[in-house]
Amino acid sequence: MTFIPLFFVLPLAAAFIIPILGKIAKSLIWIFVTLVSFALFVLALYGAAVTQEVPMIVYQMGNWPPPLGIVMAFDSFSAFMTLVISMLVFAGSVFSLRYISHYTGQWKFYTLYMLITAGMMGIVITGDLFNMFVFLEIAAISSYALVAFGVDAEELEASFKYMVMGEVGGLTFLLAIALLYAKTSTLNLADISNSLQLVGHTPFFWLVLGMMLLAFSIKSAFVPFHSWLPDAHPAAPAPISSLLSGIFIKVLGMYTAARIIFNVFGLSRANAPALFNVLVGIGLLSIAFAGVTALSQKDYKRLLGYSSVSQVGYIMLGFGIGNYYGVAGAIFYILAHALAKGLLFLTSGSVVNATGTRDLTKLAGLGEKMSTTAWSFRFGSMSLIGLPPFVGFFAKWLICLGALKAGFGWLAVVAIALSVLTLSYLLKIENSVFMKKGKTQAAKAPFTMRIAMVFLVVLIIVLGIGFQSVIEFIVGPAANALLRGLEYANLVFGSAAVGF
Amino acid sequence: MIELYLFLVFMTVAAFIATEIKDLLAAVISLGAVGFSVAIIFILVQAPDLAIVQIVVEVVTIVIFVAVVFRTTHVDETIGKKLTSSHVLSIVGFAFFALLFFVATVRALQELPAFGNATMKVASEYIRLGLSRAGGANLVGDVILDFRALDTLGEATVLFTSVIGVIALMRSVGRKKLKA
Amino acid sequence: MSLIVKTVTTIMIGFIFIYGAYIILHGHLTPGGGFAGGVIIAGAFILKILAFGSEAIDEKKSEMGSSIFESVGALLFIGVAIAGLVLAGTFFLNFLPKGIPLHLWSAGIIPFCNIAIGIKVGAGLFSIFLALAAVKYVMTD
Amino acid sequence: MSKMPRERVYYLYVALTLAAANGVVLSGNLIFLLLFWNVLVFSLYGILQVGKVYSSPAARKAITIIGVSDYVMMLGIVIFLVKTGNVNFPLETKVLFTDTWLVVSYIMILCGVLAKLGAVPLHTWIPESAKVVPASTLAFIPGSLDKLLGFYLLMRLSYYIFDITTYVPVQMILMIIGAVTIITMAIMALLQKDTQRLLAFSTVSQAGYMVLGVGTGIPIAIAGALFHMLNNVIYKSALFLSAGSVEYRTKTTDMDSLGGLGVKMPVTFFAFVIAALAISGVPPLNGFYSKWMIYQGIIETRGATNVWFIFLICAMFGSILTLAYNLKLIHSIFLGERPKDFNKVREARFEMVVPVLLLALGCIGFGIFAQALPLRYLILPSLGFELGALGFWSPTMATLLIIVGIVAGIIVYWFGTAMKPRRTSVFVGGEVLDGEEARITGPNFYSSINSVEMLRKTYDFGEGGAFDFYNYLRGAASGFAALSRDVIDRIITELYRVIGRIVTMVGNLTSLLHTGELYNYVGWIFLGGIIILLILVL
Amino acid sequence: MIIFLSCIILFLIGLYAIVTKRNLLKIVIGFALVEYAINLLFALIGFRSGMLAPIITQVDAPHRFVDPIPQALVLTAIVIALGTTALMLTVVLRIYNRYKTFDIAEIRKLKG
Repeated sequence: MTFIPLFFVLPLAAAFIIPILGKIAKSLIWIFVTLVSFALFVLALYGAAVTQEVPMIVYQMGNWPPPLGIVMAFDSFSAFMTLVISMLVFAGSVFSLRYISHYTGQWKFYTLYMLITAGMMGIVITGDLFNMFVFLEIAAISSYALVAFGVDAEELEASFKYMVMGEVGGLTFLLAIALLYAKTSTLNLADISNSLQLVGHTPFFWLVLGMMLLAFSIKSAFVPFHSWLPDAHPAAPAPISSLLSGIFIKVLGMYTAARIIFNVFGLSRANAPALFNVLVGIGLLSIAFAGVTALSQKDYKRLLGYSSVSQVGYIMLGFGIGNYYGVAGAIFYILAHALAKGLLFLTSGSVVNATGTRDLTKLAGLGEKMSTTAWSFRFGSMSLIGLPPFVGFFAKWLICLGALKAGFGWLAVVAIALSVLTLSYLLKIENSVFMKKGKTQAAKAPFTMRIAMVFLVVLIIVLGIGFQSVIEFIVGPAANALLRGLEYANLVFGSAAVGF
Repeated sequence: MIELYLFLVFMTVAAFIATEIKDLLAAVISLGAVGFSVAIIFILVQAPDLAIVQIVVEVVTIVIFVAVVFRTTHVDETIGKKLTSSHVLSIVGFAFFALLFFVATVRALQELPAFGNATMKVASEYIRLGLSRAGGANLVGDVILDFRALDTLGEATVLFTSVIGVIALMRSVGRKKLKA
Repeated sequence: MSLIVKTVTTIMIGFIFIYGAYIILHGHLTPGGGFAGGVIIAGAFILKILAFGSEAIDEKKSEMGSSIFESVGALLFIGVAIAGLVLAGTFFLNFLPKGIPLHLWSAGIIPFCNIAIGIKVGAGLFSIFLALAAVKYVMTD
Repeated sequence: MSKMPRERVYYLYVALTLAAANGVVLSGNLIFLLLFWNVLVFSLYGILQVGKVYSSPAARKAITIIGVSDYVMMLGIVIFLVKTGNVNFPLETKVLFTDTWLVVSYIMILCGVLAKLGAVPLHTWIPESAKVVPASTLAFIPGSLDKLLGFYLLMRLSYYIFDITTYVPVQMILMIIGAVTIITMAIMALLQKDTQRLLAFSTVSQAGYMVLGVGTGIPIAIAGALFHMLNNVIYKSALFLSAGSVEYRTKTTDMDSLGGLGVKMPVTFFAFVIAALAISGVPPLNGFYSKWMIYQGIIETRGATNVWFIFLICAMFGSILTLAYNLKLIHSIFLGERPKDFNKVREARFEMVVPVLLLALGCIGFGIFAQALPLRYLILPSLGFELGALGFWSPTMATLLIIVGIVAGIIVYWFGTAMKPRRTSVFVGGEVLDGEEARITGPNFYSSINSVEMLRKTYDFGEGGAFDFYNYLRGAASGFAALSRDVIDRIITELYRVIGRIVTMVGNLTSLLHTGELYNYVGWIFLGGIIILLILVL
Repeated sequence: MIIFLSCIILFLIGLYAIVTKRNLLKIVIGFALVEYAINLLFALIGFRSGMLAPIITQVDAPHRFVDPIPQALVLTAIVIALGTTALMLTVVLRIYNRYKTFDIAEIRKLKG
């Protein structure tokens, strides 16, 4: 199974090559990056296919067996995440050709782009706690730099605030790792999981979990940890906003939190109801608070940023419900929101590229002039709101189903009622940018941008129509991988070569 | 281990000075003092590798800090300015958090093995296998470059990332002028 | 800076450089390693800039050189890892013969990794410093 | 079609309709069926919107009638679900009418079916839309597709889910509806002055045969009804399309102004005549055969009911009326004096003629080889039961005889002067009148019916909308609307406005919380940290 | 345990600087303190009384070493801290360049 390390080796090697390439042949960089992203996409598809047959692939770095060396534990959940990451990375890299040509220092952009990709890929496939931290920092540091890539005052400010809060999160995570190491004397996730079973639910256990939860909540921007996101995501160049909102916060916050809560700490609604109620509470608070705040925004991208905060609430809600449908719904929602929000940020990039502004009060009447962008926006927002044939609907539907099965009928009702907020703030953009009559000067979006947007639109529609296969082959196994709980450790040790 | 306590106290005091002093250069030097005392503590707890790295990194960090201070301002003008009510509120919130966190840690730390009694579950394997299987006499080197080499790749990448980031952010102009 | 500083720096740079190289090469035997050595080597360059001012070096060329060196160092490191994959089947496999314990020629790939990291870190830190030293251009816009 | 506005949207809706229709037929469960059924409502609405003239009111009428009956149907399905706990189609045992609620649920579901089929009293949307939409739309939706779907569900409902043969009152309801539909709609058709509208009423009238046939509960009649539906699709399409061809060339559907086109458009004429004869049930065409089967079925019900002969008379009389209005159509469009404007009319375009001709040939083929082809390969296999006897009719034999008769007739005709309208000068008061003015147009054929007092009143009522439940419904609805507009609506509007304002206000407030001050943001983080620590650790 | 707690105290001092200080440079210093605290905690965790630094000098001697893993981790953590600090200082420098102040209360173009 030698393809596993390729997930981060490919983008890393690309990142190391680009600075050299940037001095030799600048025009090749984009093609190179796009090829690498596409290769990642193919690789992720292959990985998803492989995990249909094997529940877990363990790759031992340097041939050291699990507790000794760093292992890559690639299960269905990892496969799912790599798939979503590579989709957005590919779309973003295609999109960026014409968008980033307005910036100076393009090779730096692409280097950082590959580094952030490598970091995210590393997080989702690693089976080692400290290694997870290292990859998390790679992704985080490149995102700090990318947010400030335009080096304007606002961008630097956003980047600094983001950096402060992100690092508070990262360092809290590191402290938690230190404490955990002191107790268990191992760093392998599976081994930690085994050791923690002997510890039991003591104050130490809860402190470490609480610190990790704090860290991941900051990374995934739940209310009240969200305040950096509406600054940082709009400040970044559009392909990066798309990547950050689409998948970055979920990889750094959601994936890690879910993995650690379910598989390492072995918690479920049955044995830790308080924790899961906290997750549900955080989810609801995020949905309502950020959704309401988004209504009063006047900036295209900032509104979308608040919308992201609101939408991740649904994901947390799904995890907090904690039964199969809830978790599967949350995972499906990761996919749905990644595609929809990625697409919406790309449309914002297209609009900014054409008009030079993202102030909703200044934009008008672009629906006719930029029809691809407008329709992409419409499809993306329909999916985000949760209209039937698109992915978003099925994700919300699964979450509501989970809530009903878990006996929280009111939760399902509230979750659906709160999508009214989504509808209203997205209509605000639709009305002011695309529907309203106006004379904003704009040209059609360039070809590569349209390709990227159409790619995501097609995914939204196709995956929505084929939702049954998506649930059966991708989302369902991923949910099962999480709900497997402590079986994770046995699988890791079982799949690894014993002895050396 | 009286010297350990001594340096811990010294470090804490230096840290407090670094946060409170008005002269930024002095604050940076106090930070250096913390860093060097950390390096000395590393030596005391039998970690010479760390001490070396800590010292050289400390030097570079301080140089960078000083470079920034020289290019901007020496004085922390914000000290003594009146705090806004929201700032006071967040400080109170932090104080409450710190108290809670401290209490929680005190309770949690009691479950850890006491100082000087590390469990060494995986580490004993490393010590047993280090020389024969990895080959390096410096076990820390074995760990970072053989057993956990991926971490080192990641660490090198982090540095690479921040170098690219620094270069990217030091561009004087971010955007090209739009063609009218 | 005064003449004394300049003279001492000129003499010291070579020693610092050699010391860094020593730390890198003996990383698997004694404390230190690629990282510490790399920082020391970068320190040699930084010292030169500090003593002579940033006019003493050709900034454009140094920046280009250091960033290429950094990439090359990183690629070397990842190359060692990939060599393990290609030659022996596992990423980061310590595939070289281990040699005689406690001698310079031992520990398989570890010295090579150290060298790669040393190049990378030295060049990287130097480029950070260069970028920060170039701040005077930035500040005047 | 190409001149129609919003042509692209039209095809979108057509595709959607087809998809949903397939969904209806393929779903194995009442709930899914209902889902697709409702999609059809919307696609129908969309299609009717794309009209010749301003067609929104007609579309609105259609969606109201069908929509309301769909809700009734939905309620019926819910009752069915509650009572039986099962909504899947191939029920192991058929549901018997053991419970009043089951009868209610059957009738409620029937409402939806009848609205689709266009049976009295839920038919009014069809003639209404006939005024405004193109002929091809009419041929496609109310003419064939809706018949098909309605009949499909009627069959499913009556013989696969329920078994109406076990409960005579339901059978009677169906048969009465069928008979009434046949007669009343045929009379209405008789009095129309517009080809499309006439054909639309005719469509509704034909639906009556199907309902009647299904209602008998006799296998041969059911097979006949199914066959009739198939035939109806063929000849009604032919009629609508040839009427459409005529309209394409003459730009009018008013029978008063048409006439004498038989010479100019011979192929269309031929096809139209064949289809018209088929629909009137003239042997040996297909319409005859299916009606014949239905008659036989009605006769066989004599054991069960005492009034079977009434239905038989209705059916036969309906057949006669059909012939009558078709003669009127043929005369007014293709025979008689040709208005001068139409002297330059040519045969319709090739691609319009071919399908019509094919459909006409289908009428003949399905008629002559009724037993050999459609019954054997289409109807009986799909019903899945054996017919006892196929009646006393051998279509092939009859055809031969009729052909002999026709040949004889043609020979007679050939020597006569029937080919051209006889022209004689018309003298009124000594002046020669222009032929144009003295022309006898088709619509006046049956105007004598109008002079029968009772019938005329009925007709007037009918034209005035007295049978149109939609009007009553709309009256009630508008009364309720007035009430709700003044009271309920205002309350809701105010509520909506207040809630909207509150949400916006809260949004502005929360937005103000984001002051841009870093220490506040970090403070929030620690606030969250406090909550987490409090809940988890302590 | 008191030794471990001293690290926690240093950690909290760092956080205190991040929350209460309005000067950007002080915030960065706060981060540096937090990083020191964690590195120190790691190193202290791995200590075993009376044992030696994990460097083998004789092949056959009994191996009585302190835990090498935390040291390896701290090496990585130090470098990561260096990277973050360098980037953060760059941003601070550029912010000073744009806003001409270090006061975080005045750096608030983004709000709402």
